[in-house]
Formats: sequence, structure tokens, C-alpha cells
Amino acid sequence: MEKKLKIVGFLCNWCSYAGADLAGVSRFQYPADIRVIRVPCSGRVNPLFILKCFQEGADGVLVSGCHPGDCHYQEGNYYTRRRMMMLKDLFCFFGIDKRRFHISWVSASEGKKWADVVTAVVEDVGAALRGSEKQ
Amino acid sequence: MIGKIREAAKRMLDDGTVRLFLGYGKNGLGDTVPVFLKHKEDVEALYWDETCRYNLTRYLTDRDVICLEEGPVGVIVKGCDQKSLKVLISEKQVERDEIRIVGVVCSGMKDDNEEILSKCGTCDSWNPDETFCDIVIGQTVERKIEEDEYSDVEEVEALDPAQREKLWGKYFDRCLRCYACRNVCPLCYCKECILEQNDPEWVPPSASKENNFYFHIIRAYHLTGRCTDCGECERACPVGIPLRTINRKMIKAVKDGFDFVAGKDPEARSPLTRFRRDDREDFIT
Amino acid sequence: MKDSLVPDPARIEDIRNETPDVVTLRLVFEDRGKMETFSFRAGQFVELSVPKAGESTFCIASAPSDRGYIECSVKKVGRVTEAVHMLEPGGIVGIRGPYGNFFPIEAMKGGNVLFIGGGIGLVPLRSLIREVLSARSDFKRLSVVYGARSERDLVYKDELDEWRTRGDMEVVLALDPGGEMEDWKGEVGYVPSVLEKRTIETKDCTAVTCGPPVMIKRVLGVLDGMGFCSSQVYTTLEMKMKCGIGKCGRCNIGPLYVCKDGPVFTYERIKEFTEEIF
Amino acid sequence: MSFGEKTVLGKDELFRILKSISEGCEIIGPVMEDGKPYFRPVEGVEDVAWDFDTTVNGIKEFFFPRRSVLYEQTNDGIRPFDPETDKKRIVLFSRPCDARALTITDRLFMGENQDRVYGALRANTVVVGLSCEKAGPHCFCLSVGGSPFGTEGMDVSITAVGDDEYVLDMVTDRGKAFFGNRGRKADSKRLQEFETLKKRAEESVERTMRIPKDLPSAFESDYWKEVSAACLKCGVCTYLCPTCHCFDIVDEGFYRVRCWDTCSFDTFSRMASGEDPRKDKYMRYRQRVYHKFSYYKENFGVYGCVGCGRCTKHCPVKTDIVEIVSSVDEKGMP
Repeated sequence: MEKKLKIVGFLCNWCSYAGADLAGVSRFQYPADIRVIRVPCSGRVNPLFILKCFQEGADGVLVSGCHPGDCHYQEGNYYTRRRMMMLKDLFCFFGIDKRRFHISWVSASEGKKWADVVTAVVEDVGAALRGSEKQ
Repeated sequence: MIGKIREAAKRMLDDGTVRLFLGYGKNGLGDTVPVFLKHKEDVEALYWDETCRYNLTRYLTDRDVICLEEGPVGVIVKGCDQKSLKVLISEKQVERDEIRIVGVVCSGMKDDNEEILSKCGTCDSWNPDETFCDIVIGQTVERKIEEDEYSDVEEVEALDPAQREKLWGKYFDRCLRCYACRNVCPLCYCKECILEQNDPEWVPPSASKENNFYFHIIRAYHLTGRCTDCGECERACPVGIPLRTINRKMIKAVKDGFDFVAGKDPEARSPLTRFRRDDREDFIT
Repeated sequence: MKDSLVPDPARIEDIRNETPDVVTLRLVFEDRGKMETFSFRAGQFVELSVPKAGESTFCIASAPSDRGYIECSVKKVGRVTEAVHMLEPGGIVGIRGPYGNFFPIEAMKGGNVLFIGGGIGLVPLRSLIREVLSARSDFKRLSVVYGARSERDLVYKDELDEWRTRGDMEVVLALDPGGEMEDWKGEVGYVPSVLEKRTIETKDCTAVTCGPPVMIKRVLGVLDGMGFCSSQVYTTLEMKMKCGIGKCGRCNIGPLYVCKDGPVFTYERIKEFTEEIF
Repeated sequence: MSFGEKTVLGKDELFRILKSISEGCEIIGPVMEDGKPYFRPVEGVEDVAWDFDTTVNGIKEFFFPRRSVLYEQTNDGIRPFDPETDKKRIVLFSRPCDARALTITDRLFMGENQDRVYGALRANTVVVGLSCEKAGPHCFCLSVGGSPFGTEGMDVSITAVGDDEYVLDMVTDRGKAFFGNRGRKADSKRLQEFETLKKRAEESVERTMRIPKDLPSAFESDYWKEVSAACLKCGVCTYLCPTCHCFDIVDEGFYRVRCWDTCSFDTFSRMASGEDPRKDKYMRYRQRVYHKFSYYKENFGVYGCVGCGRCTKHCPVKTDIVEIVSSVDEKGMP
């Protein structure tokens, strides 16, 4: 069996966390390589948190919030979107494989989507790591 | 030109328009240094030539030198420095009323080897903005502005991730963490930088390649949407890290992503404190 | 070669809450031999460290005559001290030391001693007081003037009571104005003002003070006014220290390194550097 | 060959000797990186520059590393990190100022409570120096007791004497043991030439620092506020200084790490309580000057400065310590 990855997921309380919950209740299967940190809003995710994750040895990071327009606080995730866009760009520029850092929108009703997102993220992170090992 | 600068400074100090004047002078070695004048008799110390590279707006937020509440301060700005000043005003670090701006037309600054600075080649603001400055000194320079191609940034972008990591690794391995880049930056004015916090400690203070990597990510990110490419960081770096390339990467990203260029409008808000409902989504998983 | 920057592990035997933000740790070296050979003098300090948090400087609060353990009192102010407060009895910390100089207890013998402390500044004085009391007959009059912000901020409350009731020493407790409750029986006022109001025989008297920098500064002024000669006045200074052995370069006052040449200084010695200390 | 006697070698021969004696050693030498000279670990002697201006960094960081792990905290207790004492290292072509700086930091690190890391790195390293033919525009070594032809801190000193020939001077027993008897005895013509070059090199030092006799008297002067006004409080001057040695001890995870620190930084002397005895910029700048030119002299008998001029050359705002110290008597006395 493949080595378990360490992926940190920052999930907003109102949508993605509930979505993940729903995925569990609905028994959708998805890899268990993700460790979830619940945040009030994806806008709470300070880019420093993401840096800290990588610094402390995380293989990947996922930030997940409500769909644009659905933020519990009206507009928190719009800011997140801008911040993460820039951060991802910067990571890329410095040579951190872009497949190691993901942003997704998962609503409370999208249990299936959550499972799909995690599956895709785990695959991507794994691929990135295999790629760098080859180097 | 220098005569006019001295005259302007003298007048302002004399009639009490300002209580302090920030300009350029010379030290005993003949090197250009920032000078802080308090008396009109001192204006002879002012100089102007193509080595006045420093961005003096950096000192406007230096509490060890200036307390803006105590009365207005005069400052010499070049076109490039003026952009930083606009950001400082937009971020409410400096009140426009607290300063008197002496814009000086610049036709490019030179480094210690007498070569024109790379930032001056693509500079679009040799002539300070007359509507923004209190006085503009010097004849307006007519020149064809070269389109900024961001070729330095694109060169790095063309590499694959592993090559990029190696490239920056080479530079960051050299980094001493002297923080000259941060301290010389007019926009790094935080009273307590997060790099100095130890609880939580975001990056350990020791200069290892890995720690430096995170330090530079943080530095670049904090300047995203704010940096005006005055190039002071790169100039100050004793070990030659191409910091402008990093900053310019983010300038380009902000321009592409949000159609925003910092330092144009003193009223503008940084793009990361705003949003559009139809912002790009192509990076979302 | 033993690295002087590598600490020895010590186990926390007991933790006492002194105030809401001060605890006293009783520490015993894991290596029994080390415990037996560990000797120090009142006024010296140790570098105490908690893994993952770092290392910080603490005065030894117990007296050299207290054998088999050492005590440190720790006020919660930063990263290391917060980590210390999270520890429980049985936990392990690292200790380097003892470092620095000490109170010249021999020179104080045969005379009066006046101890002036403020807040957590009583810690190094406690070590000295305990040492003095263990040979009480060698000294004449002993007085303690100690103040804190409020009653709950007084450290070593039980010991203060014990000193007050033993009959052979004078203990004056003071609280900052506004910090006293209705039933407070001691003085109200800042330590320097409380001190100023007292008549003190300066002849053959050594004054020892420790507290927040602003208090020390004013106390030194008051003592000066009372007629104390600056060589009769001792203070122990707090500076940021890292190495404890005079190398890391941050704790100097002029050419004197607090960690090596101090922390105990006579007022005479530091007079010219007061701008840098306070 | 008697000890202290100078010998002469051709460049090719010297190169061969350096190559053979550095076999199996880690070699540190001057190399060009992006157009600037630095001291770096190199693969072989052939990578080393023979003609170079003052390097950006000195050789300090190879004895007092920017970051050194002191020990690791494990479940089984404390595991000290051993500096690789058995590994031999050779520093090639240290300039006289950088080598002399080692003798200054030795006084601090090798004295009482000897520093384990520094001590080990000093012990396993041979320093081969290269005299300066000509001083740089920022050099002022003569003012602080050094010389472009100085040999303090070196084990072997090499001097170019023209015709692609080099004069070798075995400064220490260790250098001699390492090099063995090499070259032919320098004849009087060569020795005379050596002296002429030395004189010429010394004359090329243009800058002079006048160190005030009574620096402590100027302590409370407003002069320090004036001269430090433009200072950025960065660490360029101190980190590039070959004698600055201040450090911090921090925990990085379960590693205890000793890393560089500088009196310029806001956090250097700030306590957890927020108290800071040197809270203003001028106090920190003054601390740097006093540490070098007053306290170090008082405590260790030498100035904490070798006159390499790096602090002035690399200062982002060209703060010139030579001018500042030299003018204390005139402008700084209360």
C-alpha cells in the first residue's frame, strides 16, 4: 500500500465542513490522507497558516469554503479567492509544485463533491511528490 | 537643479512650512547619503546627482527619526519614490497634509559602477506628478517609455518547478537574514514585523536555506498589490538576491489577475482588500 | 568536551501557584550526582529551558542552604514562561548554570540589611533572605520593604507571614494605590514612596533592591537621599540574556556584562550607565 | 629551513602544492558568484580565485556559522550535535583582515567557557592567507592594528611578488606541518622586493580612523542621534563584519539552534516583558560603536574591528563608521 500523505485541510464551518460531514454520513468513500482544521470562514485562513503547514512537513494543503456568493459572512470567500490566487502563483514561482496546494468550493449539500475533491487532491499531491522524488 | 532644491528647502524651513527636510547629501567619502535637515542654514548640505538612489519616503514612517504628528516634514521624491508615497498615503500611514513633497525630475540613477539602474530603463515616471507634488523641480524629460516586458519574470516562469526551486535555493542559501530588504522598503512599515514574533513563530530566525525560503515568500506576499518596484530591496541586498524579480512577478500577477498597478492613485485600495464577484476561478480545484 | 550551552535535564518535583501569573517550580536534576555538586550563591541565576519553546533566564529563588533542590519562580510573560506554566509536576526542563555573581553576604555580616523588592523582584531577594535567616545571629537588624500591584500579586505570601511573625525582622508590605482591598492592613503606595517615609539608620546598613526597572531607579534615588553611600547599595539587574556566559553580546551595560559581571551590582558601579539601564 | 624564514615558489608549483595538501580536506576559498567575490566551500583548488577584491562575506561564517545546531532534544534526553572535528578543512587565500579577525573572536570564544562549535572548527581548519597588494577604497586596517601584509591568524601567509612568483611564510607550526618544506629560500633581492611591495601596499590604504581616547565621555552626547538617523536597523554591517559575534539561541522544533543576531535588531535586547534598555535606534547604533571601540578593547585588549570596510561598503545608506568614529572628538563630546 502506498504511504499515507499528510494533507492539511482548512474547511469553513458553514459549507465545506458540513459537506465533509455529509460525505461521512452518506458513506462516500475517500482517502483518509487529509487532516481537517475547521475555521469559521475560508477568509480566516491566513496565508501564513499554509506556509506553516508546509514548513512543518505537510505534503499538501487544501483550503475549502463556500461557493462564491454563498459565504455565511456574505463576502469572506471572495477575499480568500484573491489571496489564494496570488499565493498559489507565488508558490509556483518559487518552485513549490502547484499540485500541492488546492482551493475548492464545497457546499454543505455536496457530500459527493467533497469526496471527489479529496480524492483528486490526494492524487495530485501524490503525483507531485512522486515527481519530485524522481528528480 | 541643486540650487532650486536648496532654495525650496531653505524657504520651507525658514517660513516654518516644514520642521524637517529629508534630502540627499554626501558623506566624507563622497558617497550619497540621506540627510535630515532642521535649519535653513544647513541646506548647503543638500546635493543632487545621479547617485541619489535612496527612496526617502521610507523614513516618513521611521518613528526613530520622524514623528509626523509634531509638524510637517518636507521630502524629496523622484518619480519612482512618489509611487511609494502614494501607497503610504492610501494605506493611511502618512497624511498628505503632514508632508510637503518636492518632486525632482530624474533621468535615471546610476549604481556604484556608474551604470544606469535596471529599474530606470523601464521607468514610466521620470517626471514627478505635478498634481501630486507641492513643487516639481527640473525640466520635464521627454522620453519614449520602453514597454516593460517582464522578461526577468518570464525567464523564471519558463523553468519547471524543480529548476525554479533550485534557482531560488541557490539565492536563498546566500541570504543572511540581515533584513536589509525589509528595512529599506518604504512599505514595510509595520511596527512589529511578524518575522519578529516568536509566539507564534512563523519563521525561525536562523538563516538556513529552508527558513529563508519561507521568509522570502512572506516578504513577497506582504508586498503583493502594494509593491511599486522602487527596487530598494534589491539594491540593499548585500548578497545579490534578485528580489525585484520576485516583486515583479507579483506585480505582474496583480496586473493580470486584478488589472491593478500600485502607486498610481493615493486613494486606491490594495487589490487584496477588495474583490470582484467575477474574479478568476481557473485555479480552483 | 562539555558544551556550556547544553543544559542538564531536571525534573519538576513540585509546582506552587504564587499569584495568578507566577508559579514556583521545585527542580531536581535527573542526575543525582549533578544535584549534589550543584552549588550556588544567593543572587545567581540559571538558564531554564523548555523543549520547543526555548531558553530563558531565571534567578534562583531558593537559598544555597536549601539542599537537594533548587527553586525558580516564573512569571508568565512570553513564549518560554508560558510553556513553563503549561508544565506539570514530573515534567522535565533543562537547566544551565549557575551563572553570574552573587550578593556579598559575608560583607553584610555584623550589620543591618534592608531588602527592598517590587513584584516578581522579590525572587532573588528571597534567596538572600533565606540565606541570611539561616544564620540570623550574624546579622543585626533586618527589614524588608516589599510592594506589589495588589494583594494577589504578592509572591511568597506564606513566607512573608512567617517572616513578619518571627519577631526578629521587620516586614513592610505595600500595595500600589488602587490595588488595595478594604481589609488591607499594610501600606498603600509605590515602594519608593513607602520607603521614603521610613527612618532608616544608614550606618552599617546594606540595602539590596530588586524590582521593575522604574522602581529600582526611584529606589536608588531615595536611598541616595537617605544618605546611603552608593557602595552600600546593591541591586540585581534584569537584562535580556541568552548565553549566560558573556558571549552572546546583548546584556551589557557599558563594558559590564550582566550575566558575567552581574547581575548583582553596587549602585556605585553602574551609576554612569543609568541611561542604558532604566 | 628555519622557522619564520620566507621561501619563494612559482605559481604552478604553488598550485600543485596547494592541490596536494588540500587532498581530502574541505576547501574554502574565494569564488565569484554573480559578479561578486564570496568565500565558499569549493570542489577543488582550481575553482579558487587568485585575484579578487574584498569578498562580500568574510571567513567568519566557517567558524561561527550562521546557524549551528547545539543539540537535539529526544525522548531519551539531550543529544548534543558534534561538529565534525575529524574532518580537516583548509581556508585558502584569506585576506589579512579576515584572518586577524579570528584572533579577535578567539579571545571571546576560546577563553573562559570555550565555545564547543567554534573551538572544534578552529581546531580542524588551516588558514592560508594571501596578502593584499593594494588596499580597497574602504579599507582602513592600519588604523586598527592590521596591515595588508599582516599574518596574524594565518597558519601560512602567501604574497605575490611578481613574475608569477609567491613568497611563502610559515606563520605557525601547524602551517609548517601542513605545508612541509617547500620552495627555495628567498634571496635578498626577493626579500627586498617583498618589503617594497609591503610598503607600497600599506601606502595604498587611504582611509584612517581616529579612534577617540575617551569614547565613554561621549556616551550621552546627541551626536549618536544625529549620526544614526539614516540607519535602517538592518544587519548588513554586523553580519558582514568579520568580528561581530553576537548570537541568539532559539528552539527550532526539538533542535536547539545558535544563530547570528545583531544589536541593530529591534528584538535584540527586548525582554519578554516588553522592556528594552536599548529601545531607540541611536542606542543600538551607539552600542555597536562602543562594543567595537570601547568595551571589546576594555574586556579583551583589542578593538573589535579589523578595518575591512565592509560595513561602510555594503551599508544600504552608506553610513560610514570611519567618519563617525573619527569625528567623535570633534563633534561628539558633550
